[in-house]
Amino acid sequence: NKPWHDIGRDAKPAEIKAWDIDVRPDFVGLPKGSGSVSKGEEVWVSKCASCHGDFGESNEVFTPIVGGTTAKDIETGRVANLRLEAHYPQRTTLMKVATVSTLWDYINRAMPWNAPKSLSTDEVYGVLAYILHLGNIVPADFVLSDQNIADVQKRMPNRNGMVFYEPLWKVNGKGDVQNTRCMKNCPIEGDIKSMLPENMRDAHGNLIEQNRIIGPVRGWDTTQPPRK
Amino acid sequence: NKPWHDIGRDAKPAEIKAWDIDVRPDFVGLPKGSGSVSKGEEVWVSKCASCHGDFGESNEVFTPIVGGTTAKDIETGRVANLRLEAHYPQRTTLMKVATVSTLWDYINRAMPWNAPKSLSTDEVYGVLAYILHLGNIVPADFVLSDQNIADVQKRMPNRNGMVFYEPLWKVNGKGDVQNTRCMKNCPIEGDIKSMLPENMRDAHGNLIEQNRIIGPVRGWDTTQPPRK
Amino acid sequence: ASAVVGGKALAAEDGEDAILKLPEHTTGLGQPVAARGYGMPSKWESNLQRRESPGLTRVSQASVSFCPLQGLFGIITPSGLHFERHHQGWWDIDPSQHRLMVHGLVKRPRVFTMDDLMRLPSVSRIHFIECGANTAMEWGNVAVPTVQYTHGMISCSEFTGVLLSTLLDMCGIDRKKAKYVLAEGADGSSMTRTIDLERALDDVIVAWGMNGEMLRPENGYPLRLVVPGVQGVSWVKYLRRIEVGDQKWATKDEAVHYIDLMPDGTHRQYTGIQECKSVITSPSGGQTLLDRGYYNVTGLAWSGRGSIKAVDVSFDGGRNWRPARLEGPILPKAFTRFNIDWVWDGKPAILQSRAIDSTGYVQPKINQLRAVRGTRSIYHNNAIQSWLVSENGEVSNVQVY
Amino acid sequence: ASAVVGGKALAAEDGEDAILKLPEHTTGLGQPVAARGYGMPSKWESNLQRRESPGLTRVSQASVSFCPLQGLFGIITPSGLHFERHHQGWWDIDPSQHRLMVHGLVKRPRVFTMDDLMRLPSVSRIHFIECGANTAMEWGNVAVPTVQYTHGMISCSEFTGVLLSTLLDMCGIDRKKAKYVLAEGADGSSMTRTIDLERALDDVIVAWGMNGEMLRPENGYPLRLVVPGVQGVSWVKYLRRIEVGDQKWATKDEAVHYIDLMPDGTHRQYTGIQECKSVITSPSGGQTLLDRGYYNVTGLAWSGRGSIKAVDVSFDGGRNWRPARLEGPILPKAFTRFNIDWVWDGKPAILQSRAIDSTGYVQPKINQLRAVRGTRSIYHNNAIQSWLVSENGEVSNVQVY
Ligand code: HEC
Ligand code: HEC
Ligand SMILES: [Ca+2]
Ligand SMILES: [Ca+2]
Ligand SMILES: [Ca+2]
Ligand SMILES: [Ca+2]
Ligand SMILES: [Ca+2]
Ligand SMILES: [Ca+2]
Ligand SMILES: [Co+2]
Ligand SMILES: [Co+2]
Repeated sequence: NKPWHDIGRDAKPAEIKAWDIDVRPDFVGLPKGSGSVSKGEEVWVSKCASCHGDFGESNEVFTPIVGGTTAKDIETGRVANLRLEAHYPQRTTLMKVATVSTLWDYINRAMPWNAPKSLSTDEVYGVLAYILHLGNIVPADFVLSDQNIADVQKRMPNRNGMVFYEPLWKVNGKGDVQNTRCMKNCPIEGDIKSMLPENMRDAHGNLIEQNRIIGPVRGWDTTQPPRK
Repeated sequence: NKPWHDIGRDAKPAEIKAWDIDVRPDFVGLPKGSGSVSKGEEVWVSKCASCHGDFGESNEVFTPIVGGTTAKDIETGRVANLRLEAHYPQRTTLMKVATVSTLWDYINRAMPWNAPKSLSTDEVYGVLAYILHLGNIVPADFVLSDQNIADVQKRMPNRNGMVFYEPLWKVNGKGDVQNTRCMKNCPIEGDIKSMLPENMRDAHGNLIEQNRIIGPVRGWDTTQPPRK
Repeated sequence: ASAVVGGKALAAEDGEDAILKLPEHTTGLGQPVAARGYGMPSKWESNLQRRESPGLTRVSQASVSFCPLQGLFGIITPSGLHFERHHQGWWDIDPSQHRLMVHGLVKRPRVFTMDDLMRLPSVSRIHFIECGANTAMEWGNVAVPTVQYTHGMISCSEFTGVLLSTLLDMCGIDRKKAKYVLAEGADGSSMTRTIDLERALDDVIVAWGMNGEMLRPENGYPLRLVVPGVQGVSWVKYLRRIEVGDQKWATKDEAVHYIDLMPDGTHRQYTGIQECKSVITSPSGGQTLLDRGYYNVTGLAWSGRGSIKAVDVSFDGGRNWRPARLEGPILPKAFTRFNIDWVWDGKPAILQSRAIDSTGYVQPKINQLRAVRGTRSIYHNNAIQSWLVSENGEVSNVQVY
Repeated sequence: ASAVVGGKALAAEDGEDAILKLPEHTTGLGQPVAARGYGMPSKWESNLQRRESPGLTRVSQASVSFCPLQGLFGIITPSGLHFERHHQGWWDIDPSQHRLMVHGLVKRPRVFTMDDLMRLPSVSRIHFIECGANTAMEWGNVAVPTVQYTHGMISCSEFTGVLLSTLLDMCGIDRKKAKYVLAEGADGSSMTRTIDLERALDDVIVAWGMNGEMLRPENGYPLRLVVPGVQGVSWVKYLRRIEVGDQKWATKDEAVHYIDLMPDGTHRQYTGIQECKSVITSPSGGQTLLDRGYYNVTGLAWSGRGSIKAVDVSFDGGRNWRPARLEGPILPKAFTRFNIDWVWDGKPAILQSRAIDSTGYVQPKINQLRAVRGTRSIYHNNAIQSWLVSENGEVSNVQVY
């Protein structure tokens, strides 16, 4: 043992219990409990809807939680609206999330945003059941519980939508895109493909006030049109 | 020429003149002018004495300017009171300074402390004459000028007191003191030669308030006696 | 095509007033020492602030403030300007009440106070932290005007703390079963992120120090994880818990965000590495050159996979390149400052920088990235940045490849 | 001999309230990003301030504030805690009106604005700055309680600016006659210092940047000289003028101060180099160990003549020594952070550190210094520092050799 081996103290079971709140995709960590869609709707209306909208559709404080998934997606486990061709304007939580445990865990640890960790276990089950119901993943009379959540997982619309891409997870991986170190007469298309729209010139405030008053350059005075 | 060669602009003669105020030991930079001890006394009394004392003896805002030099020193050019054996309690400016130019230059650039560069050239000559007179380097009727300052230099009490020690001036010099890298059973005297006097424990404020409230240590609570 | 008047002091015949008339600070007495026991920048520097990008987020406690790279020097980011990213707001936590728990697949689950942690053997290392979403707004078209908004979700500091491996060793991890650790924060979001054990046992630091002092509250005071080379969201702030486990956790921020949408509609999950990247910080978008002539073009390069080997700069939109001077120290998973000489002749020019890291990886062009990953990936945009210098001296954000 | 109670969390049977009762920051919503466009340290860190040493000087505008080394980490000094030394107070100068003049033995005397200077090719380098009078109070007997006051006239930062050699080249120095330069500040004291030309053409920087942002007002905003390895007084703040000449200037601060009084009554003049030195910063004087057992003993080493090669630490007052771990980066004329393991058995112990630099120079003991230089030298005390750990856990400043 190193000379510092005994610094710190043993954690007590009750302490581990108090903090070990995470729930994994295999449901390790999920506490026993249950909550119905209707119980969840009550929680939602009183504690969630003000920020996320009555149907989880609000874009007011965050991207919508619900929307963009179909019965077909629930069948395939792939959200079709995520495909480029779909031109679907948004990516809601239910479109993206592959693992129902993620929602349970996150609501339990962080929501409501201004009172995180204030929900009871059964309230978390319930409000998650309500969200799943808004996405037509469970029926209106559903009671979500630790017993049936693994079945619900099998209906998550994007459950097959995730790819583990190791080269960007490992420090010593090799990325999928790189350049070559050409130094002279390199092949380029060369023309300007995109530039800041004229009406965005002032969208970030007056840039002269975001640059130093001395030095080799000044910020643009965006209250004025570009210099001639 | 480097591509940045023309950045900046030429300095104009009047600009160089405005800023090039330094006076060297060989009196390069010294402007023409003069001032008597009595004129200097007037300046001193109105603009200097409040900080440095009527006779440059004050310890109130800074170490005394005058004191500790003798007629003998003026002869030898070495201030005897600087010797260890003298046990002289202070080191005044006149005891240390070897070059009269230093005083002219400094008074001209920095004094009075709260109104630097406000003296006229003749006032600088005068007030310096007064200081030199306080040190018995020049007589009471002396008029210091650019013409006679080189003679005064020959009477500076510590004019021969400086040694140029190159090894501490050059980065690649070799110092006069160093240790050996003994690792085991090194020769030491070992006993504690000096420690903080008990009555100084609180002299720098309460040290518990000068150390972080977490970490491996705390500061001493110097409102309390040492712990048992 | 004349540029902004300025820069050069215009001297009247005798000379400039700035020289001939001595200013108050040359003829007066200034302020005392310790007038400010903890100092602040000059009042003349107040333009450089961290700022939000209007419209990017809808609530400022789940948002980002960007670091003003356009005005910074060297490789150390002033802690007062460190970019911020919070998911449920920041706190100034009482450090004497803060605890770190390490548990899960370990022999001895343990609790540490800050006093305990700060007694342990520590390391001090300079590393960059970059949000995985840095430069996100540019996956599609040009969206924001300045380098503060294109690249400002990054900072670089000297971190001090105990290696996570030291703590895991003390707790005795179950080497047979353990494969991942979960890091969890103590703020409202209780941010949780999976880190693979190989990484956790390598150079991950449980840090309290940042640039010589304690972490700032906005950056996780009193304790945060430092995961060199990996996106900022894994650098869990207000760190309260490390659990050792045998499966990835798929937490909200690794199952709903920080996942990369590919053209086929799949998402890449667990893509944490910040690949080699660089950007010219001056001159850069939203700035105006004062004049024609010489400029020291300067910028930053970094790689999550190692150290910077070279940075090339082009002034003609990528046709021709010259290697830049690299300032030291050149450290793994840290900023490297580069500089290169340039004489602006008053004609339009397109400036780009391209970094190469110690693995030989060459920073890609945006079209190369898009060819594989499409335009909707959000995260991990490490494309070459282009700045157009127009005849009027204005520098604008453009895409050229 | 029991030490301070503290450090370890004392858990009640079920566990600690700090864990079982979730704090407000875990159950609430925190503050928004950019709540502070320029951030500050945690309110819990307010004990770490720069401070004057009572009685050392009589007026605070010609004084020094000391850096709280006892609480710092790594090698970067937070700019807000950088030590201060002013001779006529500090100013916050309008940088657009600031000028630098280079003249004297040059072909082309020139004037530069900040705009001009900041266009020039720049370097960024990490260097320590130490006042020549650092540790002055300890030439005789122990006089002050903590490392803040014994060693706090030192800081280390990343500086950015143009090499002085670049400016001198632009002005065309008269290579035959030129031997020295004079650097002059724009404050009331118009601080002037002679620098030999060899040094001026080597690694001296005309700097505007410090730790990524502009210099702080207390440290010379907008321009100061950086003279690596040389005492701080030569790092002229508010730099307004460089004159090239052929003689030393013997200015007030090189003829009346910053001269070393030898036992024979002579003064050594022009002794600018800060020789190799080190100090243990934690545990250090005025601190109390919380408990027996393991400590990570940590400190700083530096040399004005090169880089740090090794630091040895003794726990028995210099009888036996062990080499410490050095943290990177190890850079010339910069801080090097060292750490070493120590288990305190509750008995009295005397801690010392001893640095060795790349020239092979070994940091001396105070009696070795005194044997040559006496006790009245004031400046350039680079002696080994001793800290006594008493049975009660208190650490005190002592002299042992
Ligand atoms: C005061 C506003 C507010 C309230 C009330 C609130 N939320 Fe949220 N919610 C947010 C914000 C803001 C986020 C995004 C947080 C972030 O950036 O990490 C969020 C995120 C979420 C997410 C994750 C969405 C995603 O795609 O990342 C879920 C699920 C969620 N909330 C559910 C709930 C539930 C259930 C409740 C009530 C029990 C609730 N919220 C109450 C503001 C709120
Ligand atoms: C308001 C106070 C004040 C006034 C008025 C003042 N001085 Fe000073 N003087 C000081 C201080 C403080 C210092 C030390 C400055 C430093 O630390 O660099 C000093 C330093 C000096 C020194 C250098 C002493 C040394 O050993 O370094 C000389 C010479 C001097 N003053 C002369 C004068 C003269 C001549 C005048 C008037 C024309 C004058 N002073 C007016 C406060 C004052
Ligand atoms: Ca768990
Ligand atoms: Ca001159
Ligand atoms: Ca906002
Ligand atoms: Ca011009
Ligand atoms: Ca004072
Ligand atoms: Ca104990
Ligand atoms: Co993020
Ligand atoms: Co000094």
